[in-house]
Amino acid sequence: GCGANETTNSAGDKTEGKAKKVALILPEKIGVNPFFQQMDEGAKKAAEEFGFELKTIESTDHTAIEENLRVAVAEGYDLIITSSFEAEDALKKVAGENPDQPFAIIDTTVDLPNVRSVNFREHEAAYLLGASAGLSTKTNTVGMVAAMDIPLLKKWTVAFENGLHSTNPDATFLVNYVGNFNDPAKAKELALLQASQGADFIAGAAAVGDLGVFEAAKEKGFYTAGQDVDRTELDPDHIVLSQLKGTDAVAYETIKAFAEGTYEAGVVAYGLKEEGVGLTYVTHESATPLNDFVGQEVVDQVKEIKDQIVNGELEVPNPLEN
Amino acid sequence: MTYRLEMKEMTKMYGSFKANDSISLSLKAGEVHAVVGENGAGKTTLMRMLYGMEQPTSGEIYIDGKLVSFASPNDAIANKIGMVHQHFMLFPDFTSAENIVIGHEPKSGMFFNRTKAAEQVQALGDHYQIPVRPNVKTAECSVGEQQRIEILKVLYQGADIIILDEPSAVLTPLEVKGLLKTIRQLADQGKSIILITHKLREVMEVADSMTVLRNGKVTGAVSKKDTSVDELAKLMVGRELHELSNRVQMKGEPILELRNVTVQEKTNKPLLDDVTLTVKRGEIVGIAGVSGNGQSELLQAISGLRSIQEGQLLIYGQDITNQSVASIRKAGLSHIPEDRYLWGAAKQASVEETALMGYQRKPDYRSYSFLLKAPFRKLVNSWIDKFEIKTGSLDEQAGNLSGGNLQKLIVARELGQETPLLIAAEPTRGVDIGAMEYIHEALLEKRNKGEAVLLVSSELSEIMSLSDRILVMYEGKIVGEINRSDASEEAISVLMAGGQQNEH
Amino acid sequence: MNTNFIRFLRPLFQPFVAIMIGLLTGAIAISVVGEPVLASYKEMWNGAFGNFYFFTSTLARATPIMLVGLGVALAFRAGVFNLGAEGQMVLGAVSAALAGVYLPGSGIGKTLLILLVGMLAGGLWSLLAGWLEAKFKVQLLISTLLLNYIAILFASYLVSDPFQDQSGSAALAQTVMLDQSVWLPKLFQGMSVHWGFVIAIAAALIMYVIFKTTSAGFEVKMLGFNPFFASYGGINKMKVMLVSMFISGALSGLAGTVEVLGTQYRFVDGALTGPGLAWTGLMATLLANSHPIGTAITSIFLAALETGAMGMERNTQVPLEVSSIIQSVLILFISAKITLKWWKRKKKAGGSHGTL
Amino acid sequence: MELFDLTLISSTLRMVTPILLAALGGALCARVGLFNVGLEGLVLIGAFSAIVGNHLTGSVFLAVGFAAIMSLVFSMLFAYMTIHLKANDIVVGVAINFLALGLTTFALRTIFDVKGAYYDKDMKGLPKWDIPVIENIPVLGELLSGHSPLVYVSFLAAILLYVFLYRTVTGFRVLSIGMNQVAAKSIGLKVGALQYLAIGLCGVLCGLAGAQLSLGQVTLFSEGMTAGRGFIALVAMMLGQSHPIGIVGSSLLFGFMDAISIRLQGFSLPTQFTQMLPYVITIFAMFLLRDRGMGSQHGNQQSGR
Ligand SMILES: Nc1ncnc2c1ncn2[C@@H]1O[C@H](COP(=O)(O)OP(=O)(O)OP(=O)(O)O)[C@@H](O)[C@H]1O
Ligand SMILES: Nc1ncnc2c1ncn2[C@@H]1O[C@H](COP(=O)(O)OP(=O)(O)OP(=O)(O)O)[C@@H](O)[C@H]1O
Ligand SMILES: [Mg+2]
Ligand SMILES: [Mg+2]
Repeated sequence: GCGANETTNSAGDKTEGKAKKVALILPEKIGVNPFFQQMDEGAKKAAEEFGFELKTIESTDHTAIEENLRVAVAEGYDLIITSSFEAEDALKKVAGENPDQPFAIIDTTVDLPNVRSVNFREHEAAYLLGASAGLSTKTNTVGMVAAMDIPLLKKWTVAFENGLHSTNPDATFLVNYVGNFNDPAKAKELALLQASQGADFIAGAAAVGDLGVFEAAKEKGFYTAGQDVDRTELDPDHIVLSQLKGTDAVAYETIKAFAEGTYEAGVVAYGLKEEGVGLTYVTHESATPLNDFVGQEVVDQVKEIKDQIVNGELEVPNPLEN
Repeated sequence: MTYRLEMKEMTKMYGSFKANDSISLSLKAGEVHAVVGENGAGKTTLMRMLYGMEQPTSGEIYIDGKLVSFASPNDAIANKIGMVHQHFMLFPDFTSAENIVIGHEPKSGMFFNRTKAAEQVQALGDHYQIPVRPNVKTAECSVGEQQRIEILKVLYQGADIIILDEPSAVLTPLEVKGLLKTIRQLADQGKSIILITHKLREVMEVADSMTVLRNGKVTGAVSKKDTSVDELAKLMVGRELHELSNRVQMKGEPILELRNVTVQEKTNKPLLDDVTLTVKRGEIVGIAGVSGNGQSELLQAISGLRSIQEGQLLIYGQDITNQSVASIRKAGLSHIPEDRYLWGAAKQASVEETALMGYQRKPDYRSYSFLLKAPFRKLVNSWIDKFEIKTGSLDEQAGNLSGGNLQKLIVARELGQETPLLIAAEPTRGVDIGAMEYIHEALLEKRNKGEAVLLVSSELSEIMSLSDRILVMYEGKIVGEINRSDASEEAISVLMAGGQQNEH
Repeated sequence: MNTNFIRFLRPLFQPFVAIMIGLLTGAIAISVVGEPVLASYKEMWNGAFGNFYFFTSTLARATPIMLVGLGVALAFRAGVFNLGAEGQMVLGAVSAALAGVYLPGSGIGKTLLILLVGMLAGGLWSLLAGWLEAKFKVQLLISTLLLNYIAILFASYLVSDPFQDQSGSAALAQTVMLDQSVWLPKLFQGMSVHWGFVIAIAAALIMYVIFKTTSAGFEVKMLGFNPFFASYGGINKMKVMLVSMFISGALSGLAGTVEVLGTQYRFVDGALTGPGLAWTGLMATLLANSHPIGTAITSIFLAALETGAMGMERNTQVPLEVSSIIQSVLILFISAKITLKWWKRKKKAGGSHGTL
Repeated sequence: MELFDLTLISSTLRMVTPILLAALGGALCARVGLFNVGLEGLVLIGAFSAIVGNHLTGSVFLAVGFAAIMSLVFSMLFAYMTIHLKANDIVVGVAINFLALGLTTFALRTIFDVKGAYYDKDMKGLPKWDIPVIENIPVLGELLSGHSPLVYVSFLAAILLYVFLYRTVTGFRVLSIGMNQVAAKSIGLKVGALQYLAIGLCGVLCGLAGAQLSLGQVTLFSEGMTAGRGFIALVAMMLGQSHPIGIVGSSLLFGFMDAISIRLQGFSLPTQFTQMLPYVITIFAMFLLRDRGMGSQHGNQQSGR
């Protein structure tokens, strides 16, 4: 019998664990997706501020999500946050089986009494982006490079097109799909193609592929826009707008609510009104000056549209809901 | 005088099996030394050790009195040893010249000077009087030419000691003559040659001295002047050889009939051209011919491995034209194939599995699609006893059997089918004289039972000693038929070379 | 030394050394990120086999790998290289899901019907490649690889347009969820392993028995060893090849189907291709030399590496990437033929290699 | 929308370069009897190393060299495992793919402290070369001039590989190994060394392919940015029957069809169907080529028996 005398401090660890534990279970690797990266940052910030212990768990693949949720339940986390459509099924199962465990899911709805669903109305922001494009284009041709032709992305492509045609009914809209989320080289080719077809504004909605679109813009001199965070600083001469999505804020708010005891189940949606989504210059300031291609006049016009949406005069349909 | 090569007490173990048991052998410059022995005696194993392809378990090799050890063929080649493998080591898509010079290519800078290679090969061939066509792909060469390419390759590499493992087994009589002449010439020019063969007549014709192996041991080391074919045979098999049994004469109805069979690929020249023949009960019909004149195609057509464009095939009057192999076998055919490694076996399969081919659906060995191993093993073991097949166990890989033993296994398998008709293609190729006797006896026995055998062999003596009738093929046609009583080597040879049939 | 003892140990030596080398390399990777090596490996072990729950998760994960592996193994045995497991699996899964949604009935009878549909779809897709080879000499090795892309895109189309789940957020390309009555039941309450695992094990055993004892197994094997020998012996080369391809694809289709019926309860676009199940199954087969029981074992081993890596990711600061590095290094060395001879040869100065 | 325009061709040339380079590398491996499914991983290593090299040295050409060296190192791992340790080539290839993905992601974090993608707007990619005379020819100039040097290198590599295999002594010996390895050993060729050489060259080519991807087509690195190009290269290699000129043809065919399929997206067909086009056409091409070259036996020999 040796070494039996040095186990005291590990017991100390356990008793010290009074701090509440939050698990953030991401449905995929943080990898190429700024969406999850921000969420992680927001959660970290909140955890620090409110003295929580935070564990971020990335899932290697689809089947790992459920596994991770179950383990998190078993390991006694006080709040388990997950995200996105991919986690829907898994959460339904796990949350259903553990009715006393509080959960939150960001970016989709799971209708259970112990789940707080936090949604975005990205289509509102996409609509604004499309409207700006319609007002700014000189060639009357506007493009978008999207990741994949899947239903989810209609929130971006269809809403963008609607916005575009609301301000510029005659504009030609080009859309091309990369076929995956991780191919900037192909995204760039698609942008070059659209530029050769006359587009002077090409929005990126291709996850990491957007970087390829930006490069094409720099090379061919057309204008472009990014997603989720303010991308204009990357190349203010060509990246003239960014469609914003506050996943960090939402993750932060969710943990904050839990800390302050205002957490409750049900659906919370963040749109333009709640400032969960937005567009640079229109809803949020940007560190980079406004590019002349867009111009203050356009921004002002789009601000009006935004106000209409916020006060309910104008309803932007969710492309997934019909 | 020192020996050019001495092998002392060479032993090779495969697991607990002793393939070579302290074998010693020596060889002088300009000498032809034959290594003979029955199948599985260990000849090939000994040579593989000499060529660095196998590491001896114990024993020493001396070259010009110097102790050497070979980790790979590289070392053997560096010591001027060359080997012509029985299964040729050629690159089918390369030309003859490329195959010969590979490893020591003539260069211009870093580039391969193919023109020079062709010239060198031409010159080398002229020098040793071994003709090859330098610019023809080896895939398009006859077996004889392929072998000449192999020999030239070894010479090109500068070998002084040349190992030939059963070089004559696949050659036509004419080619054999050429080969023996070449061997003699090479020896006269100072090369030392080790010749492995089962053909004792060849040994007596060309070798100066011989070593006889049996069961991995040396049973005799003699020189030509002190021995005879009979003595060699006795040393090899350890007993006297018998005469073939008598032939029972019978009048039989036809078992196999071919009517105007033509085999043709696309619009090329027909491979089989309007062939008509009959094989009756109680007879062995021999097909003679220089290889490549349609014998292979004939056998493949009969056994269902090749489709027939015109004509009709009948077994016992039942039309089997273009039927599947399985149904033709069912109609009464068994088949000893000409190439045992290509058609007759699978190297990775076990001995038992190799033997099972063709029996797997027979009711005696199968019930409800499960194989009945016990009765089948009994059968295989009986073959092993009868033909003295040397194998470690039934689970041994077929590829590990010596060539001759695998052949015996295949022969036993096909005879075991007890079908009214047997096609036997080169049934004794690479088989020792003892086993050859068994196989010949078995074929005769089959005939005497009132069954039929269609025999194809490039060995004229085999054809002449076994056949009741001899058909000669030339360019896909049957150009002549000779009865047993009228057969002579000259008459057949003339037909084989495309000459006209004389009156007899 | 006792030779019997050595003979007994010899087959264990190779995997042992391989695992040691793999773990050693992993240890280096873990140390590089400054984590405790032993503790990290303990978490890895726990993640795979730590308790009953993790053990069953490993088995659940091994299920599709095993079925794909067996499918590939069967094709290998017949001498054809079926690289199309992924497409066959996806097509099987999507067909099964659609059958589950649109065919009438419920309960065990329907479950069996769905299993059949999934196998049929995978089998027919695989048969297509076999037929292209047999009839038109279109090389199977390439065509199966290409058919994967086509199958995956086609399945993606089906579930993102005509058969998409329109309920809920309707954002994912997926079919609607199957009725609970057709689900493959879990083997243990609250554990992820389901009846699909039993099916997979049964498939492995059946395949073992078929190859060991039946004439059909014999014929497939001989065709794989030497097609000339097979046709000489009266085996219908074309038929055996096509049947093998069909069953091979059916097993892959079954892999997709049990994932649908036992784990996801619907077809989700990308859920089967994301984890690289098909490649893992292929590896399981190759590591086991196409032996059915061996494939079952290597499948569990490979699944354990994955669940173990997940456990390590959850419970240590070792980043996910490091666990995938450890995984790949382990696989690399498991596949190596490290033999005693190799060991000895290393010791011998100027040791040689390259004999025949 | 126009289906055919000038950008179609120049876009095809750019897009096809990494595939062509990797396929040539794969062909070298095939010629020494090894089926290298690790192309994807090797290209990824190249793509990442090119960015690292550029970051460290500030010189694109040194960066390309660095990419070639790093892929070479990993190809040596493939060689050592398959030649010395006799590991199954496919298993090793798949493991290398996993390893490359893990390592590059890991190194992205440790070297650049970013997740997902590394992008530096000040980083300079490969220059576009204007070819003196051709540049001024109206249509041809637009098509053939103004690409990254590696585009020209890839086609040059195909020609050089042709010369290497069919004109040099070493190439001749390399060919012999793929044709009959047992025979090659029996005449004392240094089979192992030649295999190392071929695999090493494959590594270099894959490194160049990666560099073209991360410094030629775009100037950034993102996780898994090869996006299946290694597997397409494998198909191109097989369709081109491991012959350099055949591979140029099959790569161009695939690249061209891919470019067409992008342009078809505008029409009413579902995207998934337009994306199938290159694969369907490739199968069709195989059908037309069926009587040539390596028959189905080749596939048999490569199976994992
Ligand atoms: N790799 C091996 N493993 C096990 N046994 C082997 C191996 N190679 C050969 N043998 C056995 O060694 C014995 C000698 O074989 P070898 O090939 O030397 O015979 P051989 O004299 O050449 O016979 P043949 O005249 O038939 O060619 C045979 O019984 C054979 O089965
Ligand atoms: N390609 C091969 N692969 C593996 N083993 C082989 C191969 N060829 C021959 N062998 C084995 O090597 C030994 C010697 O065979 P070799 O090729 O010299 O023919 P052989 O035994 O002389 O046969 P034959 O009777 O046809 O002349 C045998 O044990 C045989 O099984
Ligand atoms: Mg022999
Ligand atoms: Mg022999």
